[in-house]
Amino acid sequence: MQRHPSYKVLQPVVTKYPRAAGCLFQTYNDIVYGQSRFFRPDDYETEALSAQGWTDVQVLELEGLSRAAISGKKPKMDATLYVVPCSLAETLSFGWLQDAFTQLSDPPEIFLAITSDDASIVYYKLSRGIVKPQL
Amino acid sequence: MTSLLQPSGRKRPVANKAAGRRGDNNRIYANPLPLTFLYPLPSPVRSVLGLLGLNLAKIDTPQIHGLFDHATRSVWITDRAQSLILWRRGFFGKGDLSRSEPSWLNRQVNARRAAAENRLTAEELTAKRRAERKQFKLDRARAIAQVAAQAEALFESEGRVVIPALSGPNIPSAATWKPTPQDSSTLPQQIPSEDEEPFPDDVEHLQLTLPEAFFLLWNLDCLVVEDSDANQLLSIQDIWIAFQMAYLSQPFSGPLTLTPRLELDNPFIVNYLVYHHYRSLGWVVRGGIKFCVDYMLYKRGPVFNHAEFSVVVCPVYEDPADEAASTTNLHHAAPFSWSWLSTINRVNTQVFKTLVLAYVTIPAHSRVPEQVLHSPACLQYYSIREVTVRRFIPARMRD
Amino acid sequence: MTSPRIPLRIANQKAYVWNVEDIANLRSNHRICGLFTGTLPHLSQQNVFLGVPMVLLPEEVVLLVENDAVVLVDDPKAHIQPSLDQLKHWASEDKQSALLQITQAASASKDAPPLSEEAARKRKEREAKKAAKARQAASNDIMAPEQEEPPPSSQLDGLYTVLIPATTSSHEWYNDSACGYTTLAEAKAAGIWSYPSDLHERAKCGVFRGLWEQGMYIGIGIKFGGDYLVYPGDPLRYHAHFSASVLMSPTAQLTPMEIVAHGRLGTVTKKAHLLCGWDDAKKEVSYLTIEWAGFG
Amino acid sequence: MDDSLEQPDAKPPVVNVNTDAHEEGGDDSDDDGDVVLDWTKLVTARPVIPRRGEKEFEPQPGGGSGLQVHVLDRARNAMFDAIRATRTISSKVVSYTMWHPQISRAHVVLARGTHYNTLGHSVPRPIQTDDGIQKTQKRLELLPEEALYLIERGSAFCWKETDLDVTEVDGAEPVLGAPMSVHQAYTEMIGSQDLTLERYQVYAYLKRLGYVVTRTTPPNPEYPIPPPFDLSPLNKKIMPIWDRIRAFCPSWITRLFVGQFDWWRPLRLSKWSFSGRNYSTMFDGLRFLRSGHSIPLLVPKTAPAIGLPTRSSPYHIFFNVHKPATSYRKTSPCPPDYQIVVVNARTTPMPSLRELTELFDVSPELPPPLPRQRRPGKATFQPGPVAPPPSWTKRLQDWLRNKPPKYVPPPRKPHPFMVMKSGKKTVIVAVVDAGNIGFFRFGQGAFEEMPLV
Repeated sequence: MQRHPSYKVLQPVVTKYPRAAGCLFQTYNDIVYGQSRFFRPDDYETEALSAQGWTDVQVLELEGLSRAAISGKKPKMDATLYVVPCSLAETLSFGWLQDAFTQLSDPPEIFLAITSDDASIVYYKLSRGIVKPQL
Repeated sequence: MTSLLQPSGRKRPVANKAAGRRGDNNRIYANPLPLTFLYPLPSPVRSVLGLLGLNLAKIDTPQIHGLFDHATRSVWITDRAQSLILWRRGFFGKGDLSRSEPSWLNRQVNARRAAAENRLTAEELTAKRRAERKQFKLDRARAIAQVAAQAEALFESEGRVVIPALSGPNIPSAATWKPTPQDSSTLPQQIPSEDEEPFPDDVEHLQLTLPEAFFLLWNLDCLVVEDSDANQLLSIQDIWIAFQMAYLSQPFSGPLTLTPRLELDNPFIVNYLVYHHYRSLGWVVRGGIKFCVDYMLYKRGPVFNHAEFSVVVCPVYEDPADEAASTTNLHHAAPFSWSWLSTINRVNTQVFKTLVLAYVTIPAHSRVPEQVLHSPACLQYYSIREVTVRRFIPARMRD
Repeated sequence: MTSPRIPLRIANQKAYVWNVEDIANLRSNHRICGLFTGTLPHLSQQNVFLGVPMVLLPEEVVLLVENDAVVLVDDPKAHIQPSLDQLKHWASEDKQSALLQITQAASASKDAPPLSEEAARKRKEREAKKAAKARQAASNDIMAPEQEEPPPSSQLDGLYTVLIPATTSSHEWYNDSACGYTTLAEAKAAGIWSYPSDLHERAKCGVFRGLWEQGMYIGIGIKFGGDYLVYPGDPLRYHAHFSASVLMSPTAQLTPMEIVAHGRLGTVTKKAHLLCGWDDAKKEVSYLTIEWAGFG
Repeated sequence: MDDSLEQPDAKPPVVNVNTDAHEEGGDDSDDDGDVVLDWTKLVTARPVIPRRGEKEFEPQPGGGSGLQVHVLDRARNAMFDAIRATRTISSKVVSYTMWHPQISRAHVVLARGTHYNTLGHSVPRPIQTDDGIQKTQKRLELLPEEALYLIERGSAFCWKETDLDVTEVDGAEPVLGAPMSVHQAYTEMIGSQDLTLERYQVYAYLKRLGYVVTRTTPPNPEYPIPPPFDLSPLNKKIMPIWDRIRAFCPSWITRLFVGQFDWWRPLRLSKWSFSGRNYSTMFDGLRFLRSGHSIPLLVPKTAPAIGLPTRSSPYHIFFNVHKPATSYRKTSPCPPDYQIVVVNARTTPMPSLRELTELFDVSPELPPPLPRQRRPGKATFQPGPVAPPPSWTKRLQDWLRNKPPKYVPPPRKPHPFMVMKSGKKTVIVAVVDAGNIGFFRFGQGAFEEMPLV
């Protein structure tokens, strides 16, 4: 991990929260390299050039959850998305999820990135309150 | 439904083309394990020797170099050729930026070429299809609302009761809906040509889970592992301990010489037993997070068939007192609620997979001391058995 | 205006409703659907449509009691033995009704065109065969055939309809005036109703109420990966929008795999999943809606 | 390339019905609670059960538009009308039973109809004849679930035993006690003789489908039960000669030849071994972990620690179930087609491994499932008139004309995946959540007996 280009960006939080290092690293790479192409973390002014590129990617510390979240924007969308990484092996709680909202100053929704040791990652959207599905 | 929303220009592969691909796959993925056999003698001599019960094949063992990454609890293969060996011979590992085989770099190259030619890449096609699907849903919702409003008006004016349906001739279905012609703005923007943008380095690696890595290095001896912190190769004894330590409930951050207390219910051991069990029976075993289970079992591998079984690892403590005293974070140790069993069973039957509960017994502490954990010989105290789960539908079982 | 309380018949810690008007009242005025569990008498070969009794979920009972909408009746106690006079009264009414049916049928058949000889013979044969078959069936495999006991032959000659009453509340010998309870504490003290008895059950009641107060209809969700199915209107006309699961406290464990499973099943069944977190100290529910992100 | 079904919005392919592999995939539509129940279709004598897809998404704000409210009222009224239907039965076919609460049995006073082919059993009971002499007489008695089921479906009228002198009461039929309503039968019969509401709900569910349902454990000595299962393994494998020799030799001798198992190098790929140079033997060499249900589940030697609850398991087989078509003989029943455990989903989690093992231990091993019947049009067997065997001369003629003998297809073997899915033994659990019934079957897996390589 230390030899990976993302390490430079993540080092402060990864060393502060070693237990969450794996899921954060995996999620960050997925957003920066997997979800978008031609986009390098050290090159923020480069606009997203493809259909899925995220812009304004930032790492936000969530002290209460002993980890960091990642925020960014999907192309052609003004809303900032918040991604909270966790590992499949962890055990969470309802309060934990609510804390994630609180610590991110209550966005209407957050995306929980769940990582597994085989480098798989899935994203589920959590919204506060009762939000009915679309027809 | 998705296939109907595909752009019409993209035709489904012709049958013999598919057969050709199968043939290629049979060749590319011919070996179920990274080891191969070299036959020094011509085949007629071999068959004569074979009759005598002799087989002089030489085993060719690849030497693959892996890096143990503590944070992600995995072993990374960064060399492309070595990654390919592991992927093609038994489907070991996964590209960390890909859905299966490491293909990130290829996708980058394709994307550029596509951009230069103003074509869409596979990912962009997916994105486009998703966007179309969204549009379809909006159109359908609008049509349903319209039909409902008409029915409402009829009821108010004439007292006629027409139940507005969620489908019908006036409501687009996946089969009838057509996307409106795309304007160019939704196409990807022009991408700078290659000389403006430096060609990306390959940042992807093949990631092996610790059970996968241990299976390869312990049984097949085809993998050496370097510790990414210490920058040195690990002995198999060190690896056995280090892989357990990666899952200890209390993180241990001392030097390897100070071995911490090991635990009989270590998740690495429990998962390894299940992984090894199904691998030894010839199944290709891969992670199952997308199907909310621990493992998927493929008959030959993901390029050949869909997975047949979904496996949930269920640890069982021989002694309930050990379970009560345990600090290990093992999921699924207690019997599930019916609602949970029903959920995962339903998710899996929906995609035609049969749910398997793989029970791993954890030896009682009173019977087996922790010292045995210092060698894989401890595995003989554990056992594995499976229980299959299916719904029973009495209305269909009458005759 | 307070409407009269609907009686819920409690037996073996389960709440039943037998009266169709009560069922209609609960559904239309209280958004309580219960679950039909009885065999429909003339459609007794299928499980899709069922009828009375309606069994209520314990959460529904608790909500209704707390809303002062129902009274919990100790049903075994309310069933008392009839007096001889009551029995005689009932029997004579029963007999009158049978006699009336027979005379009506007789006059009707007089008006009807007489059966041809052939048809009458065939009918007789058919009936004889049927009777023989039934006799055989009844005595089949029984060492001592029932015939040895003098069969209580019908005192009335002729065909009439026997009514098997659905509910007892119309009988004179049903008296629930002294065994009805209007609070959970009273019912618990009487030993007929103990739900909710622990934190988990309290959480379920709290969440049920929370969802109900949002104007929803609530059904059982075990087959959709949760505790409840949550409907925006009467389930007769509307699909459920959510499956919902109850977390009994803010610290109750929740594995990431559960979020994957709920999210995935929701996508497949076109519902969102609601995580309903109960805070027993504050007696409050909070909700989180899970859906697949659409990427990844 | 990967499993294309892994995205949550993936649409599973249309299943080819001819494959053996998928027998229940996806289709849960029959009883899942969110299906449309259109009671308005019930008014006809033969109701058409409508399929899903006729509901609306949501009501308009304020509880629904005029049309929505109208349609809802119509649907509700149809439902209320349907459940208002009374239980009436002709005096010529009604049965009469008498409920004796002290013994939790209903005595069949007058049996009519074919129900008693499969319901009730004969018990000797003391009776007092008119001359005041005590003697025993056999009579037909029903268990609470049987009695309740007959009352509920409108086939039997039930009296409740009373201490009143009812001989003088004059009714349409001889009055034997207090008349019971369905309501009273639910209240009194459930809770007696181990009958819970959940068990009754499962009983009635299966009965409505035509199954014969009896108790597994006889509630009284006269209750007829099927002969015990043969619990021996089905195919005792003939051990290969090598294994027999090995089994005969003490382990130290084999070790001398085969060598001690080296746990640091489990797969011995040494230069000098002459056999084992192919994948098949290599995989074989990897199968050294202990697996399968034949390995005993160890119980800790020490007593369970204080404070740990020792709960008695709710997992006991309760019902024996025979398929409707079985020629069932009540006095000497044949072994059941299925055995069912009934649990309350709200209070009981799924069975633990120990509970499953105990259930498997009392269940018979099942033969591998039959291969699926091919769809009509391909190989349907027509039970038409059977041709007489060809005559000797005919056969000679055929031979002279060089006709090939008639091709007899080999019996179809079940797909190995089918065998793995069903397992060797099966336990069926009916799970009841407040009346919502789901059935799960747990198969005793034996993957270790069917390696792919």
